[in-house]
Amino acid sequence: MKLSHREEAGVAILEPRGKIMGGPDATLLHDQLHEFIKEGKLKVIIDLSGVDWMNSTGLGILISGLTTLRNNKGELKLANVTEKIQSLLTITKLVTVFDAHDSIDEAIKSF
Amino acid sequence: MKLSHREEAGVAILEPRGKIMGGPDATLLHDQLHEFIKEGKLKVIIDLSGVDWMNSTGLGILISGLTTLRNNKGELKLANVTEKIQSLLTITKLVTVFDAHDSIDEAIKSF
Amino acid sequence: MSTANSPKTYRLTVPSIPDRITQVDEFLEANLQKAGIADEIISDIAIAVTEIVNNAIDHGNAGDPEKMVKMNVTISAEEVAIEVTDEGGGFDPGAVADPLAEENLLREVGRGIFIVRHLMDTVSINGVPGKGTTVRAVKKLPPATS
Amino acid sequence: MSTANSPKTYRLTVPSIPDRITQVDEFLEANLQKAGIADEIISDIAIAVTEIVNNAIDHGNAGDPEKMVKMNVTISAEEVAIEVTDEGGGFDPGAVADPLAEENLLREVGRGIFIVRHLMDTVSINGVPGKGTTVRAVKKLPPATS
Ligand SMILES: Nc1ncnc2c1ncn2[C@@H]1O[C@H](COP(=O)(O)OP(=O)(O)O)[C@@H](O)[C@H]1O
Ligand SMILES: Nc1ncnc2c1ncn2[C@@H]1O[C@H](COP(=O)(O)OP(=O)(O)O)[C@@H](O)[C@H]1O
Repeated sequence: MKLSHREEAGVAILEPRGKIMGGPDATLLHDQLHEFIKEGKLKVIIDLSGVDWMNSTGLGILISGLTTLRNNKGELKLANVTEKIQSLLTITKLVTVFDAHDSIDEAIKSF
Repeated sequence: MKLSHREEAGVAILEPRGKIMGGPDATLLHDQLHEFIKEGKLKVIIDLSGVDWMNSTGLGILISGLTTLRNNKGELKLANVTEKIQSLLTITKLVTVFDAHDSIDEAIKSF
Repeated sequence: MSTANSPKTYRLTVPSIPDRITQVDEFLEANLQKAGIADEIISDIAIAVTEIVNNAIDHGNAGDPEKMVKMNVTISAEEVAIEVTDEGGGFDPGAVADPLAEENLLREVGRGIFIVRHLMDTVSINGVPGKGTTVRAVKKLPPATS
Repeated sequence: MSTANSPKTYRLTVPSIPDRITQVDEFLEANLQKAGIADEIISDIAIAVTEIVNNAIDHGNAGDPEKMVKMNVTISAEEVAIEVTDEGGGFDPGAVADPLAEENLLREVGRGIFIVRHLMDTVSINGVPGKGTTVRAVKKLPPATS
């Protein structure tokens, strides 16, 4: 996984790319979320358009981001969930937990 | 801050030492807690006997450990809280949040 | 496809270092691609195999870099069979908590085996205390269209 | 104590890199020790100063390593005065959420200024949009016993 991030309309947007399979991936994403919290950026979107696939490590990172932000009065939204990831979210019942949007624009408006 | 850890009676014991003041400290402690969760070690004690002092970064790390473990059905206990840290926990009302014990033995028994 | 009639087995052994999962995935995907398997199916298998190998590294061998994880990948015209063996203490898959239970939904871990069962056609877990765990997972391939 | 009658000021400027907090603390504690201040009091001041400088780096200068944090430490027989200035946009301390409110107790952040006010005797925060923030915090010293 590669990770970049940008800001739009006061919202921090995380852009992981590639595959989220474990090993170094979890630390990278988690550290970035904590960096946001420290800087007071508590509205975060994860843009999944560039993610080929993820396994349960990836799902765990998304949940960790969600709960960490919630504990800090922030919010996490997903955007551009691909079909493969959507199917994982569905079978694991995590669709009920995440707020997912079809585009970054819609995700931004939803805060 | 320096960080080591050991295991006793099925409980993971984290031993930070020195001062917890921010910068690299938060990442170190947080990564170790996530490592424990991955390995299924969900009973964790933080032994504070070697910590000279901490600022709000340190308190934030303790809270992050607590909530992360709780989200994963684990539990965090504090042991050997020094006077200086106890006074910070008291004025910030965090005494009501943490389960603190006078010794590692007592903390282990409390799980 | 040239490999249609003769099953081929590829073997890889890695030490229990979490970051090695990248190498395991590259080895797996390269061999499945060489066999002409569709990308859609490759990613299903890759998701499942990275789950199994992460478990072998983290839970089976408890991250001890002296302990090895062995993987066999057997590709035939009909199926892809994966076998992963660690040197851990074995475990009882029946005792794993239900990741779909309401109170477990926000746990960061505990969905790996569930996802493997969903993506692969047959999964068998053989944990022998003192002898480690072998997980065998098979994905059936669609009939060749040419 | 030789420094009893002439206040001395020590200055340090660091770029906004989070890990530099270690250097700030070493500089501060070394100078307070040299002045013969008791360890108990030094740690109170060090906790407060690391809070203020972390804020200057993280919030004021938003972690931009091109922006600097300046610190003055003035030690006299009666007190230690700290002044920390960043190049950020300023802020309204009155708008900071109450860290003792029930719904904020589990937040990881938001206790810094509260702790500074508790440990130091007087604290003033001067945020000027476009000119950065200066935080001045004073710790009174107990009368010399010798
Ligand atoms: N190879 C293995 N050796 C020992 N225990 C294992 C192994 N694989 C899985 N387990 C056990 O099964 C549990 C569930 O595994 P899994 O569903 O993959 O979730 P996770 O790995 O995220 O905890 C693990 O927490 C672990 O206790
Ligand atoms: N130097 C500064 N420049 C701009 N904003 C600041 C500064 N110091 C503090 N703040 C603001 O005040 C808030 C509260 O600060 P504090 O009580 O130290 O908690 P924390 O830093 O943990 O959020 C910060 O979240 C930030 O919004």
